Amino acid sequence: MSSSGLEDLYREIILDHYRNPRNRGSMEVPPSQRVEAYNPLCGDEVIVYLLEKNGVLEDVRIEGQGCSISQSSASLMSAAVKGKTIEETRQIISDFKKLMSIHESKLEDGTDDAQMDIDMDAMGELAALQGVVRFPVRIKCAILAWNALAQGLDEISGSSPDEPRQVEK
Amino acid sequence: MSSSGLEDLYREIILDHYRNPRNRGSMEVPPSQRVEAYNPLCGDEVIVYLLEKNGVLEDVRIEGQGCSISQSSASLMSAAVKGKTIEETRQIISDFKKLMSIHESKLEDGTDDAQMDIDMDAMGELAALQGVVRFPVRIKCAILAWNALAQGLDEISGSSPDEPRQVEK
Amino acid sequence: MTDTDIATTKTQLDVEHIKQDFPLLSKGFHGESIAYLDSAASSQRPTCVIDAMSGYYNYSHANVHRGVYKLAEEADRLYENARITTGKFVGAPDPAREIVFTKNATEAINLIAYSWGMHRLSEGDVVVVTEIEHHANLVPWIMLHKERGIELRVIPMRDDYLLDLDNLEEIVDGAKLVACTLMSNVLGTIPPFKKIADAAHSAGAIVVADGAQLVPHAHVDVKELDCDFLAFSGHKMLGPTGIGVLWGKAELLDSIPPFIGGGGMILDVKFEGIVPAEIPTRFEAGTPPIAEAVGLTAAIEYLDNIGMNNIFHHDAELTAYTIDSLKNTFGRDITIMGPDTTENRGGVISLALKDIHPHDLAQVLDESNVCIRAGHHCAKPLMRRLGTSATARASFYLYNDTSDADRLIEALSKAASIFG
Amino acid sequence: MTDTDIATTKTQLDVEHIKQDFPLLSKGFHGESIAYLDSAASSQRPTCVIDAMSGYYNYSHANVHRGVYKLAEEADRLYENARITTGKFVGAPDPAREIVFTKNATEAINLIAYSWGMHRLSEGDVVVVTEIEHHANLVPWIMLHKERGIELRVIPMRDDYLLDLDNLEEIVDGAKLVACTLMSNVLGTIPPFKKIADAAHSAGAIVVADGAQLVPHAHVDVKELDCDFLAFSGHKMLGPTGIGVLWGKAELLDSIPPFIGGGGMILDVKFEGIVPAEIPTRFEAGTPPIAEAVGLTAAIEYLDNIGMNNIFHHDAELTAYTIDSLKNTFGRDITIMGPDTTENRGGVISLALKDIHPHDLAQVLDESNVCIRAGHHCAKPLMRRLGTSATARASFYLYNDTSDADRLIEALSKAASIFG
Ligand SMILES: Cc1ncc(COP(=O)(O)O)c(C=O)c1O
Ligand SMILES: Cc1ncc(COP(=O)(O)O)c(C=O)c1O
Ligand code: FES
Ligand code: FES
Repeated sequence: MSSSGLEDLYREIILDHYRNPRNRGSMEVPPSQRVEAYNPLCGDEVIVYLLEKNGVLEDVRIEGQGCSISQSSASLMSAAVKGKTIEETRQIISDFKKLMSIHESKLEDGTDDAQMDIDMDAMGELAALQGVVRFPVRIKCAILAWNALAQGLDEISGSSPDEPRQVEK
Repeated sequence: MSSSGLEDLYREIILDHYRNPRNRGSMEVPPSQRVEAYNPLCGDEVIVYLLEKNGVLEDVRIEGQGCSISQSSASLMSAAVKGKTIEETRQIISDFKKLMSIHESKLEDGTDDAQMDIDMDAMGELAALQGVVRFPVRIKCAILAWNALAQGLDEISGSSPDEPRQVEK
Repeated sequence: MTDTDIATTKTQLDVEHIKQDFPLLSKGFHGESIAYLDSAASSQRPTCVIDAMSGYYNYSHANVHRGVYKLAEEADRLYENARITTGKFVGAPDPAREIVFTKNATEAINLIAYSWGMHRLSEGDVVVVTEIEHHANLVPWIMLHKERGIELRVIPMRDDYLLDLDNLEEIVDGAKLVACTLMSNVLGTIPPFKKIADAAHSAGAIVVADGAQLVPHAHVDVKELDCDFLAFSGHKMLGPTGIGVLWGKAELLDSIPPFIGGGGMILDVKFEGIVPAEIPTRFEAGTPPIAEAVGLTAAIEYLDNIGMNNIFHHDAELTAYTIDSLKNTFGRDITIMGPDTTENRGGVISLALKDIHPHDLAQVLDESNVCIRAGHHCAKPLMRRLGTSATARASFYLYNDTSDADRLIEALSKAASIFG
Repeated sequence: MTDTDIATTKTQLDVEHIKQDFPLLSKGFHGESIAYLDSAASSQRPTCVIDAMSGYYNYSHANVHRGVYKLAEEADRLYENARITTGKFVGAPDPAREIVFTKNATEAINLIAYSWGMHRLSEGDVVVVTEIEHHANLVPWIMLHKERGIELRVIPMRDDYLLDLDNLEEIVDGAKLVACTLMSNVLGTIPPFKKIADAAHSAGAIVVADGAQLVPHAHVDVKELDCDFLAFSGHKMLGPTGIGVLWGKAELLDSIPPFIGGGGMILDVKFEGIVPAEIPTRFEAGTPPIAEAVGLTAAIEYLDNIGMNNIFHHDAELTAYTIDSLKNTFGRDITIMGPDTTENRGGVISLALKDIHPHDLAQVLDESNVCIRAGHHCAKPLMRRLGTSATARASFYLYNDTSDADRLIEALSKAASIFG
């Protein structure tokens, strides 16, 4: 990582997605799925719309407001999963959460068992969010939209949610 | 004062009054007055009986149990006020409380305005209790019986009490 | 504090010198000089406070309450002395009986809500708060609303960030209790407390002052304020964490039952019932914050030595300077959420720069080692009134000077360029 | 702790060496060497604990909860790390969620009584305590008796100072909550907690363990105890004043409403109502004891380093030695109020010498710089059972050795001669 944590956090890609969010807007419900994620710590909110057809996320839209990290993460997410299958999307969520948990796990155990096998190349632009882990309070920002996405997938699959709906402590 | 606070506290007179308490016992009520004083901090108790006739304390008796200081102070008190007029007794109470308050006043104000005019000679054996002021927690012990006495006088005079009935903090 | 007090003293603080007493400020955070602008959340503490506590722990510690041995007597004496010092600091008429040590200001206010409120208030009784309160002076009353069915009335805020007292008499009419902050931790607003207290008393209500913000920064006297209860915290006034203060009028304290039950607060315990102790012991169950009381004593002595009026004046000057610079530098890009004068406000500046999110602002400022707080500042209803979910807040204390303000502005410029 | 734990470890403490870590014990009180035998009231603390707090105050202090800047992150990290360390120390399955920091053990028990008791108990419901409890584990329940009309049942003490469990099942039958100390602060008695917990659980009650005395002196594991709540204090285990700990099972904590209301414990506040935060934050209103948590972490590390089983064994040996010496020296003149074995007891010795009043005893001992406590030890019902109003109590910790015990006996001899 570069010596300046700040430049690592506010990478050009992130600022770009913050200034020009992709897939901004809403969709009709139904056929689409609408899921909210609320960050109680700051009062910010992300709303995710998912349009699934034959196991594929045909369209994804984002509404809400918040800091540059939560908004750009939502935008990056929407770009990353649009057109992907449910299966693929779950994998991306899982990889992204792994990326974000590196620091948190260190925090709790003091151990550095964070040599997780994440294929950084496959993550594409999402990798730009890696710098967030150096700022523990902001991880919650980055994860916000992803919690909504995960919950939306569960609702689509009709399964009971296997992820907490709110930001983890 | 002597260098050993302890010898100052447990003077021979005090130990003598503790081992051989004067005026121990009870009296019929009425004609006598019965007053209890309870030290909530340790659970000890002194009971004072007063027999007044024509403004004179004709007899004084002490019951109860407690530490050497509270018991000897009660015994010394009974000897000091027996046969005295109500007026004289009030003066003795006042002088004794002054003696005991030297330390307390220092404690609260940090000032040494304790050059109080107490006629130590007139106090007789009571002066032996002077060493108690060096032991703040024990002042409450020494004062216990005196609070009962003061209350008893108030009741005899039929006046409303001008002293708190319990040990002051 | 009274206006005359402020007018009569204008001794400039020697901040250069003061900073030397605070290792973090003189030596830096991991060696890097920092501009600490978050004293409204918690202050730093001078070496003398830390030394007082270390000295206590090393050579004077024992549990208090009735220990017969000299060491315990010493601890007792230090603890009771802290009570006197603290009481005198806020002008308590009877410091030995009227000061209760709690864990923080929040517990102090909860003590009132539980001991007074739960026993004196019933369904439909009215409690008045203001729109600018900290959660500490809101949640306990809202919980009473739920538990006891009391009615909560609110003194609103005007658009100039001062309280709207036009309907004061109507609002407090029939109220049993009025709770008001002495200074907003978000806006810096200092309400005209005495006026509110007078109206409340006329209506037959008792008055609770939340002094968490003002007591550390100004001369506060409970007699001049004419409040019935006053709550504040050690950690915002150069003292340790883990200690708060409740001052209450002796008669009032004496008339209410205990809150927390345990050792030290009773005269007698039987399985059938307890006999509570006298005040203030009645409200101090368990081992109290002894070392913290010793630290608070040292903090108060340090503050007294510098002079509360000088501190208030210093904060005011620095605030005026900063607001001027902010406006000159950022013009219409900056919004300051707080009174425009320095008369009715303390050294707390909530701001918004363009539409940069407060958390992004604080993050960028931290890169320049400028420490400000971003968030709702535990004042959610006020945030709603302000139409936002968070503000960026800089706050000053006696160890800040114009160099800190300048660093704030420089770092804000950097943020403006990043998110420009 | 389990019996096997105790049996497997017998490393002798190097007390000579340990004393060096405690300035009061190595350098003396005003230069005079003291025998500190009052750790059951409050322990001394090693230099490393004091240094940890000073270091924190000097270079790492900011308020916790959501500060964005590095200093605040550091404070946050230290505070949450204290939670983990404390939780692991007592074997908490989910330390990050199950540890609540309070101001002392007393507040921890009150939290249960208010948050759980006030909402789960109604008239006629049964709470069980024991006859040997400290007021901290009595008064909160007696207050519920008054406020809610609950019925209080008492597990009695036998003449050998152990609990009488003959009618245990009858006593806990139908109970909602059973509260029991892990070790008596007067007698040293260590009740068979697991047995009581089993009976309580069978009866459908939850179980509260008062660990104030045992947690500092033995390996305590909430899973082995099978308790639902555990309370203890920092200041009795080499930690600072101003901090206590409540451990509670996550599901249980999660099912009860907040106790103290204010900042930090809510998700949202409207005048009409609040939305409480997740656990453990829900129970930590206001600025928490941050420096105290840092100090407690250092204390736990120090204790862990020495080994809790070694400490327990050390206390037991010293207690056996002292009781032997007392009996040899004073014969029938001495009465020891506590179990005769070392199996079911810790290092607390309540005694009576002839008919010398405990306060006189303590006073004379102080002259020889032997610090013991005299009084009811916040256990009035137990005093009644013992037929006295006070005892003289000596208590040991890892920094005491036979030289302290010898000084105790010598000073007692002096007292015997003065009052002989
Ligand atoms: C058995 C027991 N429980 C509870 C307490 C209360 O601890 P604290 O005063 O730290 O709240 C004590 C302390 O004396 C104790 O000995
Ligand atoms: C106005 C006000 N009241 C009360 C509090 C609560 O203080 P504490 O967290 O020390 O209990 C604060 C602290 O943020 C405050 O600013
Ligand atoms: S600060 Fe609210 S989501 Fe980032
Ligand atoms: S100790 Fe009870 S009266 Fe002296």
